[in-house]
Amino acid sequence: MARNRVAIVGAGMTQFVRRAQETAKELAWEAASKALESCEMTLDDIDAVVIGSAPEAFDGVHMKSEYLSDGCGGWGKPVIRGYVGGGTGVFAPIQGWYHVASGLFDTVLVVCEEKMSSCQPHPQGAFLTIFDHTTERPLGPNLLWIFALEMNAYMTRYGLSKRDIALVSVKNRRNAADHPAALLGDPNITVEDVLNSEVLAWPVQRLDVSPVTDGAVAVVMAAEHVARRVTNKPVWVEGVGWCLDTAYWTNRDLSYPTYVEEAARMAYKMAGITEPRKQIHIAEPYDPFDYKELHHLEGLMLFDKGKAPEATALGITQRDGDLPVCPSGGLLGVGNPIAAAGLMKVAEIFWQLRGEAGARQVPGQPKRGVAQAWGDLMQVGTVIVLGVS
Amino acid sequence: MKEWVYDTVYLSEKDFETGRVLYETWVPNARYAWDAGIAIGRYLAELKAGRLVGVHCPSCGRVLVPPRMFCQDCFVPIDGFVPLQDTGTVVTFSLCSVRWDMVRLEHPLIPALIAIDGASPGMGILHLLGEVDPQAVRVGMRVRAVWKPPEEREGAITDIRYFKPLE
Amino acid sequence: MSLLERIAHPDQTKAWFGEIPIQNRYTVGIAGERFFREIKDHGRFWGTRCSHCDLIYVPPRLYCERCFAHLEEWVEVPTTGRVHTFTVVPLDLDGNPLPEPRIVAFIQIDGTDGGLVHDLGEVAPEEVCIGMCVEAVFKEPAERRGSITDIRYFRPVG
Amino acid sequence: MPREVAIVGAGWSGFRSISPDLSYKEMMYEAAVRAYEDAGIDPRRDVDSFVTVAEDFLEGTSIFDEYTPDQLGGALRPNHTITGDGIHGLAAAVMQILTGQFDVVVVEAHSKASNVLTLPYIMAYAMDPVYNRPLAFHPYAIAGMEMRRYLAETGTPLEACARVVVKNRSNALFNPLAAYGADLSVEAVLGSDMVAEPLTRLQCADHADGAVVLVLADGATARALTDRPVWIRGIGWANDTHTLESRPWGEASYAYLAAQMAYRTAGIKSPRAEIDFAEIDDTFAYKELQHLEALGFCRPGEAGLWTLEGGTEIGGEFPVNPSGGSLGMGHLLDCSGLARVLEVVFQLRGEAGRHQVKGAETGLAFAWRGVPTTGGAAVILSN
Repeated sequence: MARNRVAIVGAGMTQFVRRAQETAKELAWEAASKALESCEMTLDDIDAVVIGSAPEAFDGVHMKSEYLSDGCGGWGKPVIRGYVGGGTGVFAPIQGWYHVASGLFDTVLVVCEEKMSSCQPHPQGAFLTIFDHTTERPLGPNLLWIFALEMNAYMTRYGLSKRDIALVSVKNRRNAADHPAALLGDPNITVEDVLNSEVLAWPVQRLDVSPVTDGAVAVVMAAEHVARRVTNKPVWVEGVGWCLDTAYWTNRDLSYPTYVEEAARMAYKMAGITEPRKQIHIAEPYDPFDYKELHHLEGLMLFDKGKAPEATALGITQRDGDLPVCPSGGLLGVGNPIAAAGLMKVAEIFWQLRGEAGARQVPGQPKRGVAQAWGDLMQVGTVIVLGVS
Repeated sequence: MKEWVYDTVYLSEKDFETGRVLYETWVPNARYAWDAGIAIGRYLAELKAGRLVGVHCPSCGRVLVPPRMFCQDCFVPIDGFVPLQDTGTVVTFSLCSVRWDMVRLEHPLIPALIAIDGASPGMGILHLLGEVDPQAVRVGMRVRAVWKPPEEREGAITDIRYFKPLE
Repeated sequence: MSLLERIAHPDQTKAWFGEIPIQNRYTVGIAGERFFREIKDHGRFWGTRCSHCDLIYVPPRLYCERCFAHLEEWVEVPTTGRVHTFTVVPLDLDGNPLPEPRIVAFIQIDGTDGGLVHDLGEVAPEEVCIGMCVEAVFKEPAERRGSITDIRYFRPVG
Repeated sequence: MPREVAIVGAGWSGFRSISPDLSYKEMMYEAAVRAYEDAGIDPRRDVDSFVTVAEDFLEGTSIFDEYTPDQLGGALRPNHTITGDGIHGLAAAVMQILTGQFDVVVVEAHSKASNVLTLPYIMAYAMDPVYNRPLAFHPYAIAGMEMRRYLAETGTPLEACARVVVKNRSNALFNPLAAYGADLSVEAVLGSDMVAEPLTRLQCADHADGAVVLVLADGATARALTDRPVWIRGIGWANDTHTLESRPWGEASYAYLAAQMAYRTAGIKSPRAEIDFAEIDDTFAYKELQHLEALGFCRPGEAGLWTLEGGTEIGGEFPVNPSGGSLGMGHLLDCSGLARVLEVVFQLRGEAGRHQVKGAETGLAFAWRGVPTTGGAAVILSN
């Protein structure tokens, strides 16, 4: 174990919307101020700031962390922004963890912001330049390609149908109907709706995909002595893990996220988890596309390879199932402002473990949960294990 | 937790069109000349000559493509370039019906991951498939590069127009 | 062991050309919307006040960056100020000479803790000094679109 | 510092105004191989975590962190990218080691500035898109305004800024890694083309390509690996506001705050007495002076006179930028801070050759994020 125990003591967020009027800084402030308010702290109580945000091209500002810093509470404070692509939202609280666990800081404000609507004519434009500039970009690839290629590889390996996978989209969008910040909650969506939605890049259809979103999320992290003072319900960081696989994604087996497994092993080891299926009560794996939730559940070793779809069909991953998965509604339902979406998952585990998730509260008083994000060229896994025991 | 959600102001596209909301626009003018360097420089030169080339790792013995000057698994420098075939096997593919900005395409593009013959198993590159009925594309399909004529090649991955079925 | 093979002649080097082909559209924000509307419609400046820190922000802010308070107290401020610092820039972003050098200044708005970065006009570079009193010159109302460029420049007072 | 941390290996590639013979990956690989050789480690076996430093718009690639692991030996391992200066990356590595969960962490930063064809436009893209950018002035105007205010507030003469350039480019003549060594005069510096009055062209650092890789280890591991560890005594970083309209124009408050944190973590009370030399940001000549004062090595207004008296030359009382700094070595974008740290490591090991500072035991490196930011980071190292 690390020398210093670290807890999350507060969380706040903006509504997730398609186009926000707020500037990126204002969005960051809205989430950050809510997070501080939630634990009755002020900016004076904060020692350092961690910013999470994915590509610069969304917000359309070079050196985005410098730009965002005053909206994130960074005036006169140590500020650092880290990124691991789409994995950033779960990585930011991992950075918050190492800030506090290092002993250098007692309190850290972690803010993730993404304003995708600033990128025109379509935010996907920001993703055109994630590919190798010389060997891939001239082919005109877009983000849907890599998801489609990976989804097809996964389906082919395990003989899965689109229907098996569409269940995830249905579950998460229904769950999101209970989330007060959600962009796309829909209590009545059906598998047929997903299967009949527009084909974008087969096998990917429109309702397999999470929406373009603006939003921000913030959490307050604190060392044990501070955490116990500010709340009687600290949620402890029990384990963290992250892993980045080779950039040569065309040289990898795309049907299984080995990097997520490696990240999970690192986090579980730190958390002392030997039997994740028994010791983890709730999961928020990254679900920008519906198949990704399944992929990641397997990478997190919560189900055998190729078996997550079956578990989904059996209802195990429903909010009242044996292992509630994405009770928040996930990226598919709440929305996907990249880095903020990952931190939303961490905030969801925080609220669930404190019993504060309202209509989304899973039964049985969960004691431990895992949030995970993923990103880059199908390459990075970031994992955080939180617990209240 | 509802009280910890900020009531953000959301807009519609119409708010911009009708001037209900003020905004600024900007094009960044971000232009680059990336140095191809040793490995990719050679890759591009070979493409211009109508050939695919990989590299050999002296430690694990694998042949890697696209070329790089090191093996990322062994962390040793590669010890030479290896000519590859311009044939391969479809590892996975998609039928893409939309452009990046979600405008529908008249003819779907077929991006595919193609494992190149002569490289080690699983060593693929990203490219497009052509001269094929989209519905007939299968994982495992054998394909061959269709090259641009020599005078049109410029030392680019697009010197291969696409890959088409071998049969 | 480092690289075993290197480029030996200049004709073997190659650069691949490309760009980040995006465009951006930025809302002016919650505080900015009111600030720029006032400029567009009335040729006036407004700021927001943080009573906790005793600061008046110009441009107005939705929040105080020092204490993070939500700023809801709007105050009208003058369109005059003093040159806090300035520079004379002879080049454009491509490094080409401008037809006329620009005088760019930070103008501290009177009675506030903020100000605006903008051009100075109707003055020769050698006449500008720190502390000089200046006033905003707005574009004609019909030309304004709710932007910082609705201010043509600041010019010396009197 | 709550746990001992040392630099046990340093490697570099560069530094030149262009580098067409190497891709960025090959440049990083070259630097990494040197660093691992220096530390005597195998990255595939011995490194617990990798930290890189990059900004998308300087690379021409969105979420550039994708392309970092392979050439560092970090594939399928913990890697993350910091969008900051190299010293911010160093801070991320130090914190990881301080947690007790990591023993060896690698930090990398690089510059392919020559590959960015439209650098002023990229800098302009860092300005506020609503309040500043529509005016479309050259971002160096911000430096010109800062410089004028700094000179006015402190009474620093223009000649002092020029002397910084003369000193640093002359120091660079003794540094085989430096791209911009030159024998200049104060008159030549002040007489060069005006960029943003009072800033002239020769007072702005030109850019260079290169990469730096450092290997960090906890105390026990460091002692096992090397008999000449360079200890990280303290580290600090800070931002003022990004907003041009609410920042101080004449002083480098971020440098003051970053230094205060570094001194606090290092237990340093009197920086001038306890530190022997410094490698500090000199992206623009006036910045070296402004930073010297903010870092507490002298009082506001004294840095210029000190420089004119020769106090900051290699043989002076307190050598500043013996490497040549960014003015002499070339500005390395996000790698600038690690280039400063690299020089401190060489100095503390006694390996700096003709620009060696005699008796150097403790040095400070400081980086600034450049216009239009107010972000900076400082680190204090001892042998």
